[in-house]
Amino acid sequence: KEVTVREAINSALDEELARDQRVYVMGEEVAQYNGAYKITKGLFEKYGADRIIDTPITEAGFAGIGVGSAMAGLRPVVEFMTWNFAMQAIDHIVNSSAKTHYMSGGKVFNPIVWRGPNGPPTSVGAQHSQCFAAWYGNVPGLKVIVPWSAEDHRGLLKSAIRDDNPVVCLESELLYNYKFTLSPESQDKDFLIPIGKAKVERQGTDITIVSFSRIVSNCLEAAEILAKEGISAEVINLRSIRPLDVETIVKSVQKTNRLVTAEEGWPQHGVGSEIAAQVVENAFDYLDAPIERITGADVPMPYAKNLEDAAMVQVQNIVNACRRVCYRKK
Amino acid sequence: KEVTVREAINSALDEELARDQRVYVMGEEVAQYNGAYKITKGLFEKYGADRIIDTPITEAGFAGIGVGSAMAGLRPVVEFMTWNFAMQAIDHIVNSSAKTHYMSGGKVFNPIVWRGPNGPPTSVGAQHSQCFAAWYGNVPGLKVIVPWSAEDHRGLLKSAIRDDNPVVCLESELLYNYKFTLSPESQDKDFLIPIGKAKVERQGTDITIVSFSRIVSNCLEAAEILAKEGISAEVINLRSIRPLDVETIVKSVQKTNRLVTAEEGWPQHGVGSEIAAQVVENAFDYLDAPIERITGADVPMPYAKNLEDAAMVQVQNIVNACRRVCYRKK
Amino acid sequence: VNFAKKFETYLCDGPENTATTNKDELIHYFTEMSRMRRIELVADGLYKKKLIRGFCHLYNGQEAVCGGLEYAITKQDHIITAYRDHTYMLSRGATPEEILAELLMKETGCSKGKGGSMHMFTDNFYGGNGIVGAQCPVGAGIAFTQKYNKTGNVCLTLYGDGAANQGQLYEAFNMAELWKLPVIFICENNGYGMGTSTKRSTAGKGYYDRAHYIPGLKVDGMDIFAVRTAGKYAADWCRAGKGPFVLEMDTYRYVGHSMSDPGTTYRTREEVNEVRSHRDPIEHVRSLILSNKFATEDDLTAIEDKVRKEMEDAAEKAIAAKLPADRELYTNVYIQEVPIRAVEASNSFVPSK
Amino acid sequence: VNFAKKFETYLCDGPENTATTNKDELIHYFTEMSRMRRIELVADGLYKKKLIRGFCHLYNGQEAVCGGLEYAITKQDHIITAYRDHTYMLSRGATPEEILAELLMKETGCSKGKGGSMHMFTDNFYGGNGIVGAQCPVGAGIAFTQKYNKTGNVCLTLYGDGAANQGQLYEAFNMAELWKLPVIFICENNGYGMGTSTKRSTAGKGYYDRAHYIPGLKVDGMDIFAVRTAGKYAADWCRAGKGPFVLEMDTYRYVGHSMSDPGTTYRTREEVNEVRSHRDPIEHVRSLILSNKFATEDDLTAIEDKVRKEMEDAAEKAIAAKLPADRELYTNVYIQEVPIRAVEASNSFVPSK
Ligand SMILES: Cc1ncc(C[n+]2csc(CCOP(=O)(O)OP(=O)(O)O)c2C)c(N)n1
Ligand SMILES: Cc1ncc(C[n+]2csc(CCOP(=O)(O)OP(=O)(O)O)c2C)c(N)n1
Ligand SMILES: [Mg+2]
Ligand SMILES: [Mg+2]
Repeated sequence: KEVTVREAINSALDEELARDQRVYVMGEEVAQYNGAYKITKGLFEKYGADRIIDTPITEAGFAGIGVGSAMAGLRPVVEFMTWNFAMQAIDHIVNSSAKTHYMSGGKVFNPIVWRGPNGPPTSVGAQHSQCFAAWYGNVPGLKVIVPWSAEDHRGLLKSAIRDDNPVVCLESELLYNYKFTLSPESQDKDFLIPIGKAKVERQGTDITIVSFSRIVSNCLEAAEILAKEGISAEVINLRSIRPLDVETIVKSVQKTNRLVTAEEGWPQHGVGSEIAAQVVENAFDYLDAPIERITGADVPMPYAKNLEDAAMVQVQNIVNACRRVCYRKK
Repeated sequence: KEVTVREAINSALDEELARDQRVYVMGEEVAQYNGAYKITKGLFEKYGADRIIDTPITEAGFAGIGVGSAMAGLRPVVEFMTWNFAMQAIDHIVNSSAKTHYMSGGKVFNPIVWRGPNGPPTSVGAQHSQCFAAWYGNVPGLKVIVPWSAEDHRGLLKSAIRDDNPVVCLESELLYNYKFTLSPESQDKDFLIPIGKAKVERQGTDITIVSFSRIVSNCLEAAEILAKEGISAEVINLRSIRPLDVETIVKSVQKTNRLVTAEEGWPQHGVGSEIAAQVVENAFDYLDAPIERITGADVPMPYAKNLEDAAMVQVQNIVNACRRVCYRKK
Repeated sequence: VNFAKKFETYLCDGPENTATTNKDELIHYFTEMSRMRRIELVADGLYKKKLIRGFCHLYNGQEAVCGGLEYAITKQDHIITAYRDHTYMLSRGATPEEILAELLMKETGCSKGKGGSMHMFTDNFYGGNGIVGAQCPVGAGIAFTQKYNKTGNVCLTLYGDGAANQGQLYEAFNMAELWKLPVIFICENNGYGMGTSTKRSTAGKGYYDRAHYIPGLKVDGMDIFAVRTAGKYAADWCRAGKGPFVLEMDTYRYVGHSMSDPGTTYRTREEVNEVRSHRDPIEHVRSLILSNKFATEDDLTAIEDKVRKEMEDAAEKAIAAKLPADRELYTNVYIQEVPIRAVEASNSFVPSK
Repeated sequence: VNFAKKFETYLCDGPENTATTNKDELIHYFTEMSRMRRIELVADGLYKKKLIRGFCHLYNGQEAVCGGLEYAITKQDHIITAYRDHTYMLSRGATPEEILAELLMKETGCSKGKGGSMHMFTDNFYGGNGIVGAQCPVGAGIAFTQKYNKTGNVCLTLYGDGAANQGQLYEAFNMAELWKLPVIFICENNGYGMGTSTKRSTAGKGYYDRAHYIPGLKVDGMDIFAVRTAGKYAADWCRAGKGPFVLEMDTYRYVGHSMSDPGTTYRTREEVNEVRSHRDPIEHVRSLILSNKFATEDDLTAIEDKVRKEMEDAAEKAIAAKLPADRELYTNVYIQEVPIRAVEASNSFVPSK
């Protein structure tokens, strides 16, 4: 079955709402407007105003309400229209939701899912294009999922909703229209993907490319181009940033001896930095070349198309990096 | 002259207030109470209520006011009682202050300094102990300084106040009482340290230890211990996280061929990760051993002393890491 | 002119419900509001041709607010608003060409093509802010500088009915009142925040009395004279050192929230047409001109033609302009030009010294 | 009992300015408030012995608020507050031992020694929150669950006069009213937020009328009966489905903000002594008991002695308890026990399976 990522998220929400009365959806325009990006289409009609809730534009407020409702027994799925706006609520995500289970010595739970589009769409400028994977991935107490395929979106989001910890779900607006084939098992209403395991999307022997979210597509394209040049690339889809599945990466690098990472976020203290550091810690002796990191350019996102293209990760950038890492044999 | 870090900051503020009428200080309890940590002692008395301004406990609001006042021509120094509370204002620091110069094609300036204590003090629990170096260091448009010594605090803060970009200044409450000797030139009222240059605090030949803020002290102590064991450690004080002075680090690693990083923050996507990644990019062939990162434990900060000690970076941890990195010769 | 809708007042007496004007002023206002309407129509057309991309929030219907406020203050006063900012650029004195060039991503744009629709800036105009509500304390900060420097100028801080619920607005209210900042908080109540009506977004009934301890006026935001009168009253209040003031502008947006919103799922076409035909701010001025025989229908059509031509010429020039040079990706990150990492580290920008 | 200070009402009629009580109740209230006062004195002593560290915010003087509210609701109702939380733990039913053990960093503490003074939790009590104002929407969220699950219970959400300026409180007001959440917003106005008096922190005069569209009462927070009466009135309001309610408790903190604040630089000793000698909440109940001859001075001293002994015994046990086991550093980060990186990666925690 072919579905868009949008449909995959929608069906995951629908199934979890049907399964557990405690699950509810809250956010700006999620109900009557069917979602700013139509992710929640039809849910308001089906589940009504008590469970699909339009909020005022008050991120700090409704994030706090989400946390409180979870502490008192519900399982909210809180949508941020985009993650950029969640900066107004980040104190609740970190201080109220991530830390409280620990601070209470395990007494207080807050099973809550924070979701919405993350990273750059196109042509919306600096304030609407930030990637937050590295920030949230920095915080103990949070789990952070970064689905790519339709299967990922279904399986990870459903796991997140059933998880007793707060989970941050970073989606990509540009992925919403992408189509993927769903296997029969991934259509099951109890299809779950464990949070914390990466997936090898493509097997290869010469170089490992690690990525997450939308950029996995670019990596797969790059791998095709590289294949024509005789370079066999293994592509790993992280699926979650926290826990980070270092084991899968290290295993791959032990085989390929070469590593390139690719992400939409800014370079400094990015996901690629962490992967590089961990691979050096755990597989230093296997590395035959320096690790290259492909990242968003280290600038606020510009509006003009030509500049924006140059600021964002393109397939060609990944190809170039892989070539460099492969040719630079010692 | 011996001064505490507290006195160093105070004198830097005092001199810059005296030098430039546009400079003002704003924050909670900075005026009549002389600062929650007495950093601004005496300034209210000297400069009055128009320039030393007590705010209500409304971080988002006064951060926004700070940005606006800077755009319109002033040079605010905004104190957060601690950086933990700045999470409520982080949208203004990132979206309003860091990005606007770029978004406006260079038209709008906001010369503003955001300062306050960062990272864990002792025994104040999870919500009051977070280190934000990695987050702010991630953001283009911001400069991020992390002073250690009294000289650093004077020279970097004064440079920050005179800088036309927004600057984040991450201090350490535990450092405030530390005493340092000020050289005659660093007592000068025009003493400036360029933002973006690291300082080699101790020369060494066998291993490079990179750190910033309070942990530099631990590294120097560790270096003393290592010296007794015949390991000569070079200790680099970053002074700023953004720009990050990779050149100085690489130069040192080219000499020592070994690297340990140490920081108070959480490990994932931390400053150490970035340094490791960059050293691998730029000095891969010089590395004789894996890089070790010493960081705060990957947990929300616990209250109990024994747990807290185990969660925080101790001198011994750095010594252990250096030993491992040095003995593991290939 | 007598105002059709009277001011509602809060903690103040409020101004007279009438204003005087003259032929020149009326013609001028007609022209300026027509320019605002027209530049948005041109933007709309360019968007549909896919020459403009991303978010693009048009102002159609709300012109009397932007216009009336400009005539209530001086060019030395300050304005800040949200992302619906094209017309404020015009009223503050920017050229149509630099506005359209910005939308068209050109180096001649007011933000060199780096900002886009939501991020435009010009003299004493601070944008152009994309985060709902964030401009409110920033506006108070601009006013802070006025007080600090004793300039006697005020800052108009605009926000929507949706933004009016943002907590930071209340934080700004509080400090503005405590510190007596010369800031006028102006809620452009156009009935909706995206697809959410005020009734669903906002408890309580008014926006002009929301600061509780700050005086306010509810103003017919479709009447440029009412807006101007209220703006002057508030500015006088601020200039007298009495602290902040709140204005609620009762207005309406004809178009969807942004280009992707048809604007018809959460309200009826009748509702839109009703406002268009009975409360249009430009038609109001037109009818004043005509009823007073200050000009003929033909005269006004001639003005509209001139405005259309102005905007079309501007669009043409903007279309012909160049995209920003590649190196612009790396400039203006910092005041200084510094080395900056590219997507591929090996391509990183090193400024030529 | 007639209340010395009458309620000030906002958008509601308010309750009678009188309450009835009886001997047992009075003795009970006296005992409970004495326990609150005493546990803080014990904490103070332990702090000075350096057995307690970090921030430690004491409640001395405000006992009538905590006490009165507990008697206005049932144990099935919910409470959330800021960091000044020791006495709320007591009134919600936690033992002195688990409170003091938490302060003393022991594994027997209510948060296993991981939370500390600011982060205590027990049944239907959600802490213990260190970020000023953050508990306000969280409290609204707890009330959200009550409405969602139709429990008929309410959530008391406490915050200080300093916190009352936080924007997120206004965001919570708005949603609570829109959605008719059964939440009572309670401002414990003790005159100061750290060293800043209400006059310097807050524009406008009251805290009970701050939501503008939500009814409120200003209450003598030094009179446990006034507090109880107001709390019941507000809870009834919420339970009737009429939505949120705001209470302002006029109270006073005798001690410094936290242990490092002498509490005497921003106010005079006379001011503190004045309140202590004329408005003390425990003395008020004591005098009611004595004047009604429900007990003798000696009886009350006996109670106080018992309370002192209770707290001293609890402290002794808590002191004797163990620090948390080392592995506790790594538990409760997630519900599941997972591997977690230590300061030295090589020492990382791997849970035994
Ligand atoms: C903090 C934040 N949340 C959400 C958004 C998305 N958003 C952009 S405009 C808008 C509606 C704002 O409505 P209103 O304030 O009434 O202004 P109007 O568009 O009517 O002029 C929303 C929800 C945003 N930009 N920022
Ligand atoms: C967001 C935030 N800003 C600042 C602080 C530091 N701080 C802790 S308590 C406090 C004063 C709060 O005063 P109030 O709300 O009146 O409560 P009270 O202490 O009087 O009970 C401040 C400024 C904080 N914890 N959180
Ligand atoms: Mg609106
Ligand atoms: Mg207080």
